[in-house]
Amino acid sequence: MVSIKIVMKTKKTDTSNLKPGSLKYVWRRLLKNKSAVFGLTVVVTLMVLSLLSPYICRYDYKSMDALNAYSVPTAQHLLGCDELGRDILSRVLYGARYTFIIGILSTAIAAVLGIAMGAAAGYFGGVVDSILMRFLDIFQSFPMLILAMAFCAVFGTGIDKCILALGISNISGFARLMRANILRIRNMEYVEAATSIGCPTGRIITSHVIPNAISPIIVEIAMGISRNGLASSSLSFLGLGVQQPTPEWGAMLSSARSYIRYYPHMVIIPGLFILITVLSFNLIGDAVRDILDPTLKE
Amino acid sequence: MGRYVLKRLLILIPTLIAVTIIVFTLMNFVPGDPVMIALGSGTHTPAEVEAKRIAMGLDRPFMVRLMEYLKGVFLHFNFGTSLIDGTSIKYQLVTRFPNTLKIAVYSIIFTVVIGIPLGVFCAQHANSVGDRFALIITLILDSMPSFWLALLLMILFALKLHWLPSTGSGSFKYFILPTLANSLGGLAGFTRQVRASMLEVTRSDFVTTARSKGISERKVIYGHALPNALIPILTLVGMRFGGMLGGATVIEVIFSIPGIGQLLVNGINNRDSTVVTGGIVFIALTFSLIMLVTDLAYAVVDPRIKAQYTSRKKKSGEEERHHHGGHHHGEHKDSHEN
Amino acid sequence: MSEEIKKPEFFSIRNLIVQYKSNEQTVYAVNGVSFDLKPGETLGLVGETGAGKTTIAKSILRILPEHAVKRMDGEVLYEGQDIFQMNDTELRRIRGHQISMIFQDPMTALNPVKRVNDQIAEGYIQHHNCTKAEAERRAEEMLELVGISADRAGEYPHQFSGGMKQRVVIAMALACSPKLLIADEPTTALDVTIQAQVLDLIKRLRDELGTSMILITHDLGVVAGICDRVAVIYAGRIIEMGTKVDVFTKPSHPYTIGLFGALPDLKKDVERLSPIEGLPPDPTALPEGCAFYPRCAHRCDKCLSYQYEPTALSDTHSILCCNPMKEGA
Amino acid sequence: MKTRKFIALLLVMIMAVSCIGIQSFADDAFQAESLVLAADDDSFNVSPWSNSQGEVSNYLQNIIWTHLAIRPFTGAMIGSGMELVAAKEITKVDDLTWKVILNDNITDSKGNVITASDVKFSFDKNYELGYYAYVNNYYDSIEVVSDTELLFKTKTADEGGFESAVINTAICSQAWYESASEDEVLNNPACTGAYYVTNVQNGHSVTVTAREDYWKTGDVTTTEKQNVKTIQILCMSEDDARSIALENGEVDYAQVSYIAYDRIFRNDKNYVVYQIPKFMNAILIFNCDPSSVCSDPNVRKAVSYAVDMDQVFLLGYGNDSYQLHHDICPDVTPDYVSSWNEEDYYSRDLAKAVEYREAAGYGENELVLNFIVRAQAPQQPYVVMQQQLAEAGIVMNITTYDRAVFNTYYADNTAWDFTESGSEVTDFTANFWSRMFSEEVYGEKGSENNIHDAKLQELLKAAVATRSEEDMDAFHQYYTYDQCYAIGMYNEVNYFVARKGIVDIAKGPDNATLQAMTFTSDYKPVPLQK
Repeated sequence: MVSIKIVMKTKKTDTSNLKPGSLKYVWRRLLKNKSAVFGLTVVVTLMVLSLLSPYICRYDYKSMDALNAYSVPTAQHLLGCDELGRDILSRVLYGARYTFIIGILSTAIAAVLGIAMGAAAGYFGGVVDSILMRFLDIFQSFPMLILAMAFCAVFGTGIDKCILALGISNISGFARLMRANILRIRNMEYVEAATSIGCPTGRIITSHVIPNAISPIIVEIAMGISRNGLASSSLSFLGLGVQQPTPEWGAMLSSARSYIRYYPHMVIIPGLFILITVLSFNLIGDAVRDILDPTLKE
Repeated sequence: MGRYVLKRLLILIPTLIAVTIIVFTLMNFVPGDPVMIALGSGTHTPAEVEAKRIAMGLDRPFMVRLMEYLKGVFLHFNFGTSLIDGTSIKYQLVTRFPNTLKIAVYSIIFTVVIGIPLGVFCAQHANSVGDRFALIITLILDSMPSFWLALLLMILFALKLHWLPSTGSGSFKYFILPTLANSLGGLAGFTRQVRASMLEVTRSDFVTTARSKGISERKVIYGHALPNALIPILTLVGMRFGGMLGGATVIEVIFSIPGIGQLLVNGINNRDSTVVTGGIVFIALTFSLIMLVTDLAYAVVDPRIKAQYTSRKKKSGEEERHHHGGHHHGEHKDSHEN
Repeated sequence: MSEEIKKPEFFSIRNLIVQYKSNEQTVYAVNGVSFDLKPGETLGLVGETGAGKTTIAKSILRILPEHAVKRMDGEVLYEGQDIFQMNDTELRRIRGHQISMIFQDPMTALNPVKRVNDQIAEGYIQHHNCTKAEAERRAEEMLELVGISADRAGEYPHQFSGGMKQRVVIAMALACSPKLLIADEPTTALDVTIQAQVLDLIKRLRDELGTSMILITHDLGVVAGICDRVAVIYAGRIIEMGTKVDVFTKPSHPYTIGLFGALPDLKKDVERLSPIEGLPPDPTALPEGCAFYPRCAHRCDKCLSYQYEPTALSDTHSILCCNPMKEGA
Repeated sequence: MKTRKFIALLLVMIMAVSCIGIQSFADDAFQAESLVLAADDDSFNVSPWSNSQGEVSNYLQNIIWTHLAIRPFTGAMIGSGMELVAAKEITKVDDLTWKVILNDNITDSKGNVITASDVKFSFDKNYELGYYAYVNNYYDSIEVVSDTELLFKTKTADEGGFESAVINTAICSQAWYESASEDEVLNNPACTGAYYVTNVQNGHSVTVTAREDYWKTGDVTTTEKQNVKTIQILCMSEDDARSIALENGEVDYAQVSYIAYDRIFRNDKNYVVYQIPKFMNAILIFNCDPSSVCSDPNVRKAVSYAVDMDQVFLLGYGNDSYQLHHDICPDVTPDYVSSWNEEDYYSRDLAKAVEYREAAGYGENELVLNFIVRAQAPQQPYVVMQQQLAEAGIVMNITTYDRAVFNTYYADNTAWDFTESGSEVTDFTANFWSRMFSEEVYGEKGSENNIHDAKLQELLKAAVATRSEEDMDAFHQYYTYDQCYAIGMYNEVNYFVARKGIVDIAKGPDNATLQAMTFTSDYKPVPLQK
């Protein structure tokens, strides 16, 4: 008989005593995931740089300088200049705020409306459910971009309209997610137990149903921000989103488009910034999803 | 099965009517005057504006125009004519749809042909170097704005290497760049979905059963695991294909491919409400049909779903018992009873 | 059962150790299990959930989920060959042909998108290079054997009830008339009425085909009905093994006694059953010495430093306890 | 995608002389087998009376459909410069009626004979569809006298009304049109012009081929010349796509952006580049409604002196190819007084700008103006203007409106102070002025920019009536220097690149007349796209 060596009690990793799915648990595990940390650092540094850009950049993002229009990145202008001689570095940094604002606000709108709709449809079911679902089907049958474009066509262009357009066209994603979660949780035994002891529906939703549905929502929010950041640049590219001379990346890309063959840096740089930001949000979203859905990660 | 298809088609009609009414009304109360758009920029005397308004029929009350439009669309499949240049919208839709269809079909084939094997590979070698590398690459592609990717592809392959034509929509080689630009981005999401689905299926019991029968690992993966893993993927393919039929707008604009997306962008820019309404109703119609086809394909792939469609009368012999909870259930109840 | 001429042991497991890894922790599932099996003999593996029974069963055919297995040692000898050392082709020749398995939950054991006869025929073709038609015929034969009419061969798993599905699994396992059948709690997920039918079926087929069997269960009643020998598993080790008569009449290990104590007995009118206090040990942090020490009513200080030397009570009955109970206590 | 640019070209030299000279020795052999061209457009319509304003329709309208007469250059009128095509003879009977004698051998590409009743049908149909504003304003009715004679009645006696209606109405066979299916009309029409449509891929390409059986043999107008056998037009709305197509040898002729011209084609000898002034001029127009700050002439003059047109263009559009124009009407019409171009026309003068601002009673940065502009237009030029006004202590707020919404704000007297505008010049500067300033046209609004000035109207009537030099000059001096109601800014120039071997692109009134291009022997056309 082989004798089993005495098993030392391994140091309890600090996350095992937290309830999986609670925010603190997610946050602690997130910090251990390399790609998520990379994503977080990029997002935070961009935000800080964007806020500080008017002070730390050598040139104001609006000032024009005819002499070195189109100039390639030089010592003076680290990222070169655009067609009006404006410093691209300061414009890109200053412009970061628009992508964040649009991405985050539109996702917030979509989340709030979507969750409310999804919760109502999922929980009450019956007529309410079928009406909302029919409504979502109609929404679902258009590609997001076409819906946003139609919205801009109706309400006009500009940042606020862009945010509303993207917000509204993303509702169906959140609504379906919430509804699916609610249906799954609703007929779980512990919810049936809660209703059987007569606690009011409102409390059931807030205390039982939403906390459990929160984890996929977090993932959808992170993914939503990156998706909307990308979509806002497409909208500006089509001339419907943010208008010049605002230094929003999509608008910068759009106006620099006709020079792509001759002064590629004017197109490549904003494109790269969009890429990095969207990638960072995607990484964060992925990490959160893996933490909350272990089968994926193992 | 036929009865189910009929039911689904019948539900489609009210949805489409609702869509038409909503879009027509929306486009009608849009700020901005289509007459001024039709006249183009530059100064126009009030008399000209009035003559144009009558010619465009915009002097008739809204309800009359709506009813006439609905009658036209749903009775004679005639979407009316463009407010701007009078071409019939049905003609525009019929001639432009093949181009959008081509992009959508080539893109879906590309996504499926690359996405599925990549997803299966990543699932089998989960967390290996190859898996991480594939995910990072597709993630980067996913984060790229599609128009930026399209421009870079056009410059690289059309100008620098002269391999492919830059624009146009003739034979297949015109569609290579647009397809790449249109589907590279979506690859990440698709591959991840296949990977997740495969991982989930390879961990289920019947795969272990299959393995215990001694059949080869390849047969286990591709014979048993993949068919089951592809069922949820089917909906994804259907949704994505339907979405693309709405026209990869940006791709069509950059590669000058006359598709439905481009028609819509022009319609929206020109406040040409009949074109926009016609385009959106057409997309809603094609999207719903795609969804129906996906559901039917679902039934073909998954016998459990097919049972719901076929009539109820043929039920399995023994009354079906649904098992709840862990495997303790049986024993626990058993020991109490006797 | 006739005496075999001196041939290598039919089937035996030597010092099987299996450890899983799950997010930075190690699960000590099986910690040194050894037993032998004679042709035609049925051994019952009994124990609470999480004692490691299923792990033992699945490790025989090496169908444990690779990504989760941290360490798998020991030997599984089948007719003298160690399955752990076999390469893929040799292993595949064993699986389903020499040794096959019946799983616990029939609801998920069958491929939902494949017809029942295809799933049975598939195993058969693998081991007998015959035409598809022959395999189909064999599949129908097996279905008849397990009490399912042949005309339902073309149906899908969702069209069968739990019990019927388990019959299909049995048909699939016995299609190539294996020499050893491993049944991992085959009736647990079924209702009482169906359970009895399935057990009779297994027993009948085992006698007809002369298959030897390892039956895994936590239901002592089932063991009594079918098994020749019994092995009681606790915290990944066989703490008592012997013939059915030895264990049922002279349970010696405190845990085994506790198991029987927890069973209602028609003969004695007992007010309350006496369940074993406490819970099975946490497999990721096994205690020193005898794993049963915290719950053992008959423990003593020696148990703390017990090194698991087996004590043989008779030539067919042994236990892992440094302070065995006296008979009848 | 850029805004949909409205491409129109002004011909400066007299076309008629040169085309007669060349035509005499052109035998029926084609100078070139084929010509492939990339157009900045993405939707076109080859049916007779569609008003699609894209570049493709512009090219094709006069080639595949015959018209009674065509206008080879701006300002050409019946009897002075206009060329008769379907009509053999046009004489004016009285202010409201014209007698038209048709050629007797007109046929279309499907063999239908065209008579006076077909012409009447064509005009009535065009009027009914109503896509051409000019036709609806001037065409009244046609009385058919015989197969080859008709009397054309106009609604008003306005000068140029008849000509506008004629050049905008394609003539086709009534029998064919009424029997043809919609698909045939849109894809394979019975063309009455010198070329007929052989292939249409909607939104992508259209191919036309010279008609061997073309009915006119004698002296042929520019739109009837058949120098090229087959012309294929490809739609490419992306600037880069067109320049890449040129370099890749996929097309023979295309319009390119300045940057492509400057960096690639300017000094590449196997390409020939043509600079053609854009049809649409750019003018700065002030809102003279009392509610606006610009009702004070000093304010208008201050702004005009503060703006530096060269800088606006150099920085705004990033190229140096433009023509400053010294009147709100481009210098392309017979009644344009060329001496205006030598005047010192509001060139930048900060001192004067400040002086007029103070004369208007505004201190540094106290004068705030609201400049409205279409969102889709490139914004850089206005950002440059904003910078210049700031240097003169004038605050310019730029408000962008979506293109469709812009007109409603432009029509609202209280919503803007000054903006950039522009318009088509069809025949005479005087007519161009009256479309902007005449009270008859605008009623109580007074003018496009709400002017109520009796003297202005009086000078305008004199200029329109006589078009004499001193009347035109009197009006010009008054509205530009005395009142500064509106000032001409610049005319953008478009760049057309042709492959080596294309000698002259035969500019028409508002576009190149493709089939009249002249080619040399070393012209090697690119393959046609299937």
